Parts: sequence; C-alpha cells; structure tokens
Amino acid sequence: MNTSEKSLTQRNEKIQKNWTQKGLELISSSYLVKLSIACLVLVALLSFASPYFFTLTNFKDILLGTAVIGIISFGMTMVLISDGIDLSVGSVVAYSSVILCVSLNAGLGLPVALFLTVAGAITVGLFNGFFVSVLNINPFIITLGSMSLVRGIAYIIIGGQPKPFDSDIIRFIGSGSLLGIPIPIYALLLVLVVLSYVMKYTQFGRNVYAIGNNQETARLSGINVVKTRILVYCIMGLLAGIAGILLAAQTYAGIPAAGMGYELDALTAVILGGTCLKGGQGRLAGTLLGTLIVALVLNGQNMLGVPYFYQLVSKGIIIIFAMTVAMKRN
Amino acid sequence: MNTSEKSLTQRNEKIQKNWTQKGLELISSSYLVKLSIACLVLVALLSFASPYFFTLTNFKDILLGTAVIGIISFGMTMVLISDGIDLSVGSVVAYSSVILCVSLNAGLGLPVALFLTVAGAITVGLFNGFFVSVLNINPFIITLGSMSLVRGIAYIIIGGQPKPFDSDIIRFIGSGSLLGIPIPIYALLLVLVVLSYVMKYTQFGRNVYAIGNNQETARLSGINVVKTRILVYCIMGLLAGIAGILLAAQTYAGIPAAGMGYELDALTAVILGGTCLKGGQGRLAGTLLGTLIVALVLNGQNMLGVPYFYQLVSKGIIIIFAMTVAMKRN
Amino acid sequence: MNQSALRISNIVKSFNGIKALKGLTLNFNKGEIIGLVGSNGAGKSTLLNVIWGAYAPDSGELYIDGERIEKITPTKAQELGISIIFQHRRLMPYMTVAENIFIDNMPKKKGVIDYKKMRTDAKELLDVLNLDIDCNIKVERLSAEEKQLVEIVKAYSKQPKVLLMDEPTTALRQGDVERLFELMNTLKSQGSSVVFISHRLKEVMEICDRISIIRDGGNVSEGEKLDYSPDRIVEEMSGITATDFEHQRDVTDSSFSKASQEVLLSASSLSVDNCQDIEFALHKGEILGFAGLGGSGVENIFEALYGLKTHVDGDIKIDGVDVEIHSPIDAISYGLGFVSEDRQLNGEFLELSVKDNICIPKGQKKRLYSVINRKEETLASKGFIEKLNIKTDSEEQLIKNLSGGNQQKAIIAKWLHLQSKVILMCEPTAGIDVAAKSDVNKLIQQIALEGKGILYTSSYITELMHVSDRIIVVYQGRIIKVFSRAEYDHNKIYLAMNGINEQIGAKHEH
Amino acid sequence: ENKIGMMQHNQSDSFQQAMLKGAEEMADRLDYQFIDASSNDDPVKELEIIRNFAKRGVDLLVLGSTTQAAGVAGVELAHSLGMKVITMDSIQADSKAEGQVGGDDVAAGYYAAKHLAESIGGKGKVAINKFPDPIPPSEDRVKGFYKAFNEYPGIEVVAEAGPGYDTIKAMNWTAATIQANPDIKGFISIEDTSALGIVRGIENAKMDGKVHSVTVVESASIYKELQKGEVLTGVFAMHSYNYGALAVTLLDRLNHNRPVPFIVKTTGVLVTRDNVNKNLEYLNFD
Ligand SMILES: Nc1ncnc2c1ncn2[C@@H]1O[C@H](COP(=O)(O)OP(=O)(O)OP(=O)(O)O)[C@@H](O)[C@H]1O
Ligand SMILES: Nc1ncnc2c1ncn2[C@@H]1O[C@H](COP(=O)(O)OP(=O)(O)OP(=O)(O)O)[C@@H](O)[C@H]1O
Ligand SMILES: [Mg+2]
Ligand SMILES: [Mg+2]
Repeated sequence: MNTSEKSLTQRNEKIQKNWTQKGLELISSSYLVKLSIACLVLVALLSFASPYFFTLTNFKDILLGTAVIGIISFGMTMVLISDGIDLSVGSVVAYSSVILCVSLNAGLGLPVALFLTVAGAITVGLFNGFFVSVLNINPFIITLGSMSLVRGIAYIIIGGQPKPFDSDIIRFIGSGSLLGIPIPIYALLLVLVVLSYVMKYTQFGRNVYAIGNNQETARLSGINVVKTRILVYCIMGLLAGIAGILLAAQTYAGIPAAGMGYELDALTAVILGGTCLKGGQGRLAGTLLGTLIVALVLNGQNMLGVPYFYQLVSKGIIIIFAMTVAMKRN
Repeated sequence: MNTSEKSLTQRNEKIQKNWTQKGLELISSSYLVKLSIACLVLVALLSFASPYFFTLTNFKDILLGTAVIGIISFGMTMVLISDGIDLSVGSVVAYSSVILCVSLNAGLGLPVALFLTVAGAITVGLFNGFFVSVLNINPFIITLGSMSLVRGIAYIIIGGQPKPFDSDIIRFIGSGSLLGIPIPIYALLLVLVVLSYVMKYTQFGRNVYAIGNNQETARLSGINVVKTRILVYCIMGLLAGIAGILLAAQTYAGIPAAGMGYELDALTAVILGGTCLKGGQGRLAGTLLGTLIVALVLNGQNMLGVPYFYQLVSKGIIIIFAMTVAMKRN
Repeated sequence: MNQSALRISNIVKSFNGIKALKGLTLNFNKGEIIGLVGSNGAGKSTLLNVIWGAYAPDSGELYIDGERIEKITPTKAQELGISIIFQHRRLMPYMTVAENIFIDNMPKKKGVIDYKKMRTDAKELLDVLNLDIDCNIKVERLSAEEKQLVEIVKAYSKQPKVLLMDEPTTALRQGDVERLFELMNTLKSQGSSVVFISHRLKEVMEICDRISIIRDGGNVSEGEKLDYSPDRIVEEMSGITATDFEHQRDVTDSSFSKASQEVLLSASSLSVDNCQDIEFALHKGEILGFAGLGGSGVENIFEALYGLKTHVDGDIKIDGVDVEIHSPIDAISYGLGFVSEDRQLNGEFLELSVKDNICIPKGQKKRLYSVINRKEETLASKGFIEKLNIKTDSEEQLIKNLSGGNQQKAIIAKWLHLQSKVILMCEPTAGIDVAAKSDVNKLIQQIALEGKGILYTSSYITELMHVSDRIIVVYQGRIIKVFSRAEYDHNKIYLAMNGINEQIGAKHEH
Repeated sequence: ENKIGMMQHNQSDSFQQAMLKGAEEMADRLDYQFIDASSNDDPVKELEIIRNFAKRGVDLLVLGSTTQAAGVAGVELAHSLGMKVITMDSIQADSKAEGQVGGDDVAAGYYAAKHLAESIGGKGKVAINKFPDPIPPSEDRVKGFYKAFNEYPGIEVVAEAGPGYDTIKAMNWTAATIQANPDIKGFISIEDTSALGIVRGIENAKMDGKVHSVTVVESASIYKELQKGEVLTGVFAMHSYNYGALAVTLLDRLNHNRPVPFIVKTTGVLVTRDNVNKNLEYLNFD
C-alpha cells in the first residue's frame, strides 16, 4: 500500500469518527440534558397546577429547604464514585447538631464548639474510613454499624431529648440572609463548587474516580488507594457535620432524632442524578438536578396539598417516571 | 521427556491437586465458618451474661421472631446475586397484610383472600421486574419508587388505620405449633430449603449467578436475561407476600405502616452473610447466619435489658465487630 | 553493554498450595529486548505480576540495576523506572483515554490538573504510535484493539528503563504490531530493557535479542535469539518434539476437509452499520475465513448474524430457510455459536467455575426449572479440559484463576460443547500457545468434518490462511475479494485488506 | 416478686421518653422491678419483646403498642403468658386489656386550637400539621382542632398535611404553605418536632408577628420558642410522664386484685408565655 492511499483511508476513518464522536458526546451528556428537561417539565407542570409555585421566594425556599440534604448528597456522590457507600450520614447530622448544642450550652464559646463539632464529624468519617479502607471491610455494613453507633452516642450525649441553644452567629447562619439570599444556600453552593472543583481538577478527585473504576487496577497503577479512600470518608464526615451545623442553625436546637432516613434520601438524589452504585461514574451536576427534582416534587405536593397517601403514590410514580424518561444509564 | 516421566509428573500433580482442592474448599467456605464461629461466640457470651438466654424456648422465639425478615432476606439474597436490589420489600409486606385483611373482612373466604394477597404481591414483583429488566432501568431507583407507591396503595386500601381481622386458620398459621414448633418457623425453613435448592441445582439458579457475574456474557451465552430477571423480582414479590401473610397472621391485623426499614434490615443480614452488592456471588446459608446474628444481638439486648440508646451503640459495635472478624470478602 | 537492568533469582510463588513459579531465575540486560516464552500456564504473567509487586512472592530475590529490592510495590516499581502492560487489560473504563494515560500523575499547573496539557501530551503520544484515537472519549467505548494500543502508549509514556509487556500483540493487527516494534527498538536504543511475551513465535524471532524459555514455572533455557529455531522453542516450551507441529509451519498444508456443496448458512444483500451488500455462503464442512482491517466491518457482520445488532437488512438463510435473528437466543436456537472478540468484556463469567463456564450455554436448551445434571456436566468439562489441555487443577476451579490462554480455551470449549451447526469465531486463538493452537485448530477442523460450518476471523493472516478453506476480504464494509485456497497469497490478501485489488473478479469496484 | 415490663413502640422522642420516665419512677416508688424495651415500630418485634419479658419474669405489662390493631395480638399474647396488661397512649373501646391509660387527645387539640383562634383574632386561614399516618392520638388531636375551629365561623382550614416527623421537612412545608396562602394567619401542629420547623418556616418568611402558631406536646426547645413569644403563642402540654406513672399505678392495683377503671384519660395544660416559666419544671426529663 502506498502512502497516499493510506492517508485516504485515514481521512475516511476520520470523517466517520467525527460523526460518531459527536453522537457519542451527545449521548454521554444526554442523561443530564434529559434530567434537566424532566426538571423543567416538572416546573412547568407545577406552575400550571399552582399559581403560587413559580415565584422567586418559592424557589428560594426550595433551595433553602434543600441545603442540608443537598450537602449530604454531594458528599454521597463522591463516596459512590469511589465505589463506597455511607449510611451513617443521617446519624452524623444528628450527632453534630447535638455536639454543637451541648458545647454551646456548656459555655465553650462558638469557635471551640464549632471546632468540636467538625472534629467529631470527621472522627466518624475517619472511623468509617479506617474499617473500609485499611481493614477492607464492606462499607455498607461498616457504615450501617456506625449509623446505629453514632445515633446512640448522640442520644447519650444530649440525654435523649432535643435541646435548644443560643448563639446569635449560629442563628444568623441558619436564618440570616446576604444580598437577599439565605446563608444556607451559600453553604450549599459553596460545597457544590468546591467539591466539583476537587473532583475534577485535583489528582485526589481523579484518584477517587480511578478507584471506583477498578480498585485493583488503581492500586497497580500506584495510586494510594488506602489513603484516598480514608480521605473520602473523612470528607463525607466533614460534610455531614456541616449539614448538622446547618440543621442546628435552622432549628436552634440539638436534635438527636434528626436526619433519620437521610441516607436513603441522599442516595435517591445521587442515583437519580446518574451516579452509579457500582462506582467510577457520576457527576455532582447530576446530583444537583436529582436533589432539585426530589425537592420540587415535595414542594409541589405541599403546595397542592396532596394528602399523604397520595403523596406516597405520586412520589413513587414520579421517581419511576423521571428515571424512565431520563433512563438507560444501566 | 519420555512417557514414564510424563505420567509421573501427572501423578504428582494429581496428589498436589487433591490437597489444593481441599485447601480451596476450606478457604472459600472459610467466611461461612468464621461467621458460624462469630455466631457461636455470641451465643456463648449471651448465655454467660443472661440466665434466660440459653433455653429451648428462647431459641424457638428467636427463630419465630426471625421468620418474617428471614424470608425477605432469603429473597433479597437472590436479588443481590442477580446484581439487582429490591427496596420495596417492606412496603410489600405491609401491602400484603392489608390485602389479606381487607379481603377477609369483605367476607371473601380464606382461599380467595390468600390468592388475592399472593397475586397482589407478585404483581408488584412483576412491575419491578418489568422496569428493571425490560426497560433496563436502575433497580435501586425503580424499587425505591415502588416502595413509596406500594406503601401509599396499602394506606389507601385500608383507609389509613391498621385493622384487625378474624380467621382461625390464619391465626393458627401465626400462633399455632406443630410438634412443638411454631408454624412460621416451618415457613422460614421451607423457603430456605426450596430457594437454596433452586439456586444451587436448577438452570434458573445458575443463570441468576451468571447474570450477576456478567450480564453481557450471559446474553451472549443464550441466557434469557430479561425473563430470568423478571422472574427474580417476581419471586422476591412472592416471598415478601408470604412474609406479609405471616406478619398479618402473627398480629391478626392488616398494618399499612408495617415493615418500614425491612429493606435495610434484610440487606444487613444478606451482606453480613457474605453476599456481595456487586452481584454474582452469595449464598443463602450465609444469609441464614447473617439473619441469626442480627436476631441474636437483638434478643440478647432485650434479655439483658440494655437501655435503648446503649442498644443502638452496642448493635453498631457488634455489627462492625462481627464483620471485622469474619471479614476479608474481596 | 551487558549491564543487568533487572534480575530475579529463585522466585517461588504459589496459589493455594500450587506452585506457579518454582524457583525461577532470569536476567534482563539493558538495551536488550528479551522474549519470554512459555506455554499457557507456564507462569509468565505471574512472573510479571511478582516483579511489579502485584503478587508477593513466597520467596526469591529481585535486583534492579544490581541492587536488591526488599519488598516491591507498584509505586516503588514505578519509581524505579519499570513500566508494565498486563495481560488482563487494566484501564479505567469510565475515564477518558488521556486520563488513563496519565492516571497516576496528571499534568498540573499550580497543583491543578491541566486538562489542556494533558490532551496535547496524550495526543503527542498517540501520534508516536500513529494512532487516530480521540483522547477525550471514555475507554469503555474503544475496541479491544484500541484499548490495547492505549495501554501501550500509557506504558511507553513513562519512558521506562524496564518495560514489561504481557502479550501486547494478541489484540493487535499487523500494522500496529510493526509500529509497536519500532517503539520497542526506540526504547532499546535508549538503553532500556524490554521484556516481550507473545505466543506468536514469528514476532519473537523478529524482534527479540535474547530468548528465555520457561516451563511449568521453572527455567528451561536462555540465550541469544540466533541460537534458537522455532522448532527448538516449541520443543523446549512444551517438552514435546516439534514434529507434532509440522503443519503449523506449512501454510499450504491441505489436510483440511473438502467442503460439500450443501449450503449451511447464506447471507444476501446484508447490510448493517457501515457494511453493505454482504453476500456469502457457508457450506457444510467449510471453514470460511474473514479478513479485514480494524473498522472494516467484519465484526459487525458476525454480530449481525448472531443477533447483536438492531438494524440489519438483507436475508439470512440457514439450511435454506429464511431466518430472523434478533437476539443471541434466536441465534442459538437456529444452531449458531459465537466466540466473541473480547473475552474480558463478554466472554466469561469470572466468578464461576470452569465447568459452569463451559456448560452454561448448553444448559439453556433445558427448561429454567430443570435440574442441572452435574454428573454429565462434570464429565463433559473434564473431557474438554483434557482435549484442549486446559491447565487447571479441577473443573470446579474459578475461571478467573486460570492463565489467560487457558481461559480462552475454556471459552472455546463452551461453544464446542453446545455443538452448534455454525460457530462464529472472532480471534478464537487469542493468547493461546502454539501447541494448543494446533489442538484448537484440529478440533475446529474435526467439527467441520462432522458437517458443521465455521465462520472464522483473525487479524493474523497466516493463521487465517492456515485454518480456512476460503477467505473473504472485507474493506470498508464491502466484500472486496474472495480467495480460494489455491489463490492464497499472504501479500495479496494483505493488499486486499487495504483496499488494493488489482485482480479482476473483485466484487465491487471503487 | 413482681416485675413490671414496659414495651414501647418507640423511645426516640420526648413524648415517649417522658412516659418511660414516669413509669420507671413510679415503679421505683412502688417497689417493683422494672424493665423496658422498644420495638422500633415493628409489630413483629413487639411480640418477641413480650415473649422475652415473660422469660425474664415479667407478670405486669405496660403495652405502648405500635398500633391499636397490632396491640390486639400483643394483649392476647401477654395474657396467654400470664401477664396483666395496661395499654398506654392509644385507647380503644373494644380493647382486651385490663385497663387503658392515655391523654385526652381530643381535649388537647381543642384547647390548643382554641388558643390559636384567639391569638389570631378569631378569623383567618389556618393550616394543620399532623402525623403522616393516621395513628389515633394524632387523629384525635386533629378532631379537637376542628371542634374548636368550628366554633369560629371566620376560620378557614386551608391545609391539613403530614410533612413527616422531621424539623427541616416541616419547615419546607410551612414555607410552601405560606407561599400558597400569603394571607395565612396560623399554624397548628400535633407534635413538637414539626412545630419547631413551623416556627422556623414562619420566621424565614419574615411573617413573625403576622402568623402565629400553636402546638400540642411540650419540649425544652418548644418552651424556649414560647418564651420568645413572637410566633409560638401556646403549647398544650400533654405531660405524658403521667401516662407511664398512671399505667404503673393501675398495674399495682391489679397486682393487689383491686379493680381498675377500663379507661383513664389524663389531662394536660395549656402553656402560654405567661405561665411557661412555671411549667418548665414539669418538663420531666433532663
Ligand atoms: N489467582 C490465581 N489463583 C490460582 N491460580 C492461579 C492464579 N493466577 C495464576 N494461577 C495459576 O498459575 C499458573 C501460571 O499462570 P500464568 O497466568 O502466570 O500463566 P501464563 O504463563 O501467563 O499463561 P498464558 O500464556 O496462558 O497467559 C497457572 O497454572 C494458573 O492456573
Ligand atoms: N453501532 C454502530 N453504529 C454506527 N457505526 C458503527 C457501529 N459500530 C461500528 N461502527 C463503525 O463501523 C465500522 C466497522 O466496525 P467493526 O467493529 O465492525 O470493525 P471490525 O472489522 O470488526 O474491526 P476489528 O477487526 O478492529 O474489530 C467502524 O468504522 C465503526 O466506527
Ligand atoms: Mg499470561
Ligand atoms: Mg472490531
């Protein structure tokens, strides 16, 4: 074969590939596109169904109400990408609110109280990370165990009852606004931006994806799998702690029974957002959409005053429907 | 190399092989062995700690209390092996108890009521199976949706509140004994034996393992992946229905709020038993042990009168500990 | 320069009590390409894994640059300038090509990953191998062949002092192999040591300076390539005299059956994806070879026949009857079998036993509730283990614990066991050693003799010529030429594959 | 020696914790051994707990069942194991238990709602928060709400929902309800955890002073909100401590073969900003 012919073949192939490529790109991004469309359709339907839905305040309220679970969901996205899972998040939320409350009530001062809270939350992450990563034990079981353990500790610390506390700054964090936007929304967006950046632009973030793709291969590629996975659970702990602080800031109380079922709520948002339970794949933008869809559904139901039983039914149908239209993630 | 040498080598290899094989068997079963030891240690500790623990009646009670969740866990094992998940099981338990109750109260007669209940439960399985298998949508999301949907339907059918019903036979199923052993225990063991047999000795069972291992290979091997997966969810539905009947039989009531959190309880037992969230691997014997460990922990805590908060703490610690000693699954 | 780059001595490694390496001693010098040769299951891959620190050896020593390394880990191996290409592909399927190449150390600007630089760097590297792969697409979308090429680029990008390559050419085509060889020579001239594993002796003889032969985890011999002949290599790696492999060297050997005139399977005006107007007939007892470059569409045709494609036009007849094949289930019911190209992707059930892997397709003929006949299955799989010389301690062993070549044999066994009328085989002998290749090909020949038909494709023209009765060459989705056995000529086939066909009788003119 | 066992369907909130404390302290005072357990809302576990109590020598049972209907089986089982049973919280006309103790939930709802109606000047839109699933105490309190609101023709109930036992969810519900009804005047809740979220929701909407709320069931956090008095104007304290204490008292009577009333309903007290400090000491926990 002579050169000119060869280059012809290549050119032909190139043209073909360009087409294929564009198709592929569209498909790979299409899930998020479809999800956005599902989101918009939902907004349109709800705006149509309720005159009070499509207002700035309502959207602000939706975001505000999403802050706690959203932050957890972002962290959970990272954990799932690393091929892990963390069921203890709800308990850590409660436990953090309790630590904050008890420290403040003990007169420790805000900086110390915040430090203790964050340290306590990270400790749980470290604990999970140690068992999952160093001892290589199933994360489902370990975090199920710590879910129970940490909840118990929260109850024991505060003595079973939710308790109020006082702190102007915390109160401002929970209910204050800056430029008309509530502080928790800033927290939510900050976490989203920072975590997206970390996942995309740092070696750590790429290592998390790599580990989720194939842990063994990651190890053989010289990635410090143990350290990275510990870090993943620590960050998850930290984020759950922040969520706990926000919860306390919004309720002015340490609530040991708070956050029950948050693990499932977060998983719903994350998986609806296209992150895979098998690890290695997932995007925070998807999680944001997933969180919004769930929040929209709830808000819409509240607006329309759908009775509880029918809320359950419609929630189920909407989840299945949204997933089916956005579908084909396998 | 001449022939005599060759045969010598072969003989040598054969001897080696016998040893190796035994070693392999021991190691592959070692997880179950370790789990059994963990189980026995638990029994020993509890017998030592509480004078009421080590009695025949107590063991009978433990098994009796395990019947409902055990049957679900067995089904869940199969679902996980097929690389699926079913979060709707708890709702199906409630929904089945409700159908049974309402049918009986409507005077339909026991056979018809039982038929409707079982049919209703299988319908949910078929629904899940259709979306998961035919439309190929993420089972986590689909069954999360049907979890909500079915719960809502259960509430609507019975009108919100749990209702009692009367049926001597059902009552006997729930509280009667044969040869001194409560009926639900027979049901539990029957499901275990039949399902173990199906999973181990039939084409269907092996296909489930194959699909869980590699769905694409399974398809190329001529396995009817769609049909098999639908069947898996239908069987899961059936088993959850049976569990619901047992629940109704033990409580003499249709309870729409029953079975909440059973999905997590079942997953705990199954994964503790060594079945893998990634599909393709798992054994019912492991699930039995997992179920027993959870049941023993609960029973022991009751027997020792551990306060609720400390129950949470100790449950967490025991789960983590049991998994750590039995550990090292991948 | 005969400085040692890497030396191992007395390496022992056992799995569950069986010794895979029984005190192996090897030395790789700088500036040399070493061919590591041995039959399937000899321990080649195990050895590389030990050197990389993926497996901890039971005992033995490792020296790099003459210095003893106590405990090697992948990280350490990397730091010491070792690079590796595993037999089982080790790419991250959901990450892009560029990310995969730089997985452990991505280009950064102020600590932040510099995607632009990563892409240009990746592109540069891909250009070295003359590859036209978009470095932004996810690896899962690549063909087996492209994945292999990316692995090569990735290993090369480190400019390693020692490059370990476990069967890098199995999934490659001729042109790519040549480019790989250029690359190996570049490394060699830079003073690196390159370890090359391949079951294609021709390649070994062509590129290597030295040859090390191992058998059953122990050393057999080692020396200059010039001291070795193909016969000697085969003899030493298998321990059997070379006369058994005679026909392996003789392309024009005509021990093959004369196919009957009865048509078993025929396709007319078949079109799928980029393929159009595909027409051919497979006769009873015939082995019909398909040749084509990457992307020519051969695989599309095979997949269409097996019901794996959604949009297929044209007629397919089996035994003269029109059939519609929409799924593998249909295909199997019409008596087809399919050895897929990508064993790792869709060929095997890793966590199941050799026996289950062999017996699952046949089991589908029974009802779902029917009980598995374990005795029969054990017997059948034992038979195949013997016939194909699958190296495993028992048929109950998990297939993932077999060596690569032996896994491939088990996969062939499962389709032979199904006793299909027609078997579609894509690269069936990938990674299979010389002796076993001959066994496999004999078996294929034997089933053809029983009146069955085989569609066979291989990127290795010599093998195709050896095995098949006729060769159909596909170029850009069209059949460009059909060679009968009498017309076989390596060069002509190669030219046809590249779209050059001077002879009259071409099916379609351009 | 006699042993009292108390089975609660849940021990994770103030309401249930107070019952536990009441029973425990009363048992101590009357010199009974006392053990307790929680079934975590699982009707099957409930039965197992009763069996375990029997093994541990319990002959007097306080049964705080998951649901009325499920309680039937529990009472029967306890009887078959030779126990005497007093049920707690849920009250059922055809109960087979020897006696039942609970709060007068209709009355509680009535007084709470009446207070809300007065706080908003006897007219305007109001929203009701209840439990998602219709357990009897919740439904009875809602009955009481309506009974009171019906006395005020100017009051319109615009929403009746159960956002769930979660402060944040209640906050979101409140926000949505205010959005849908900008002229809303009041919120009333059947329990304290959601009530806290309602208060936050109102504050977030900057409706402090314009929208009032009242709740049933007391807690430290709730009293604190009441002290501020901007949003929350009344709490109907159930004093569920008394349920437990009374149940044990009845069991003591049964144990001495003295007759007990079939139904005993405790009353609570309406706590407002004026008497909240005095009532703080009746928060029977800490
Ligand atoms: N993980 C494992 N568990 C058990 N046995 C193993 C494992 N890996 C390899 N073996 C055994 O070790 C022996 C050597 O295998 P290895 O993969 O090194 O062979 P190989 O020379 O690379 O063969 P091939 O040419 O087929 O790739 C084989 O008998 C194989 O069955
Ligand atoms: N599903 C598809 N849709 C559109 N075009 C496709 C599709 N699959 C493959 N192609 C295109 O068809 C061409 C042939 O691909 P195919 O994989 O069949 O080649 P092949 O001959 O099997 O190559 P190889 O031998 O490398 O496997 C390629 O150019 C590819 O881009
Ligand atoms: Mg190998
Ligand atoms: Mg191809």
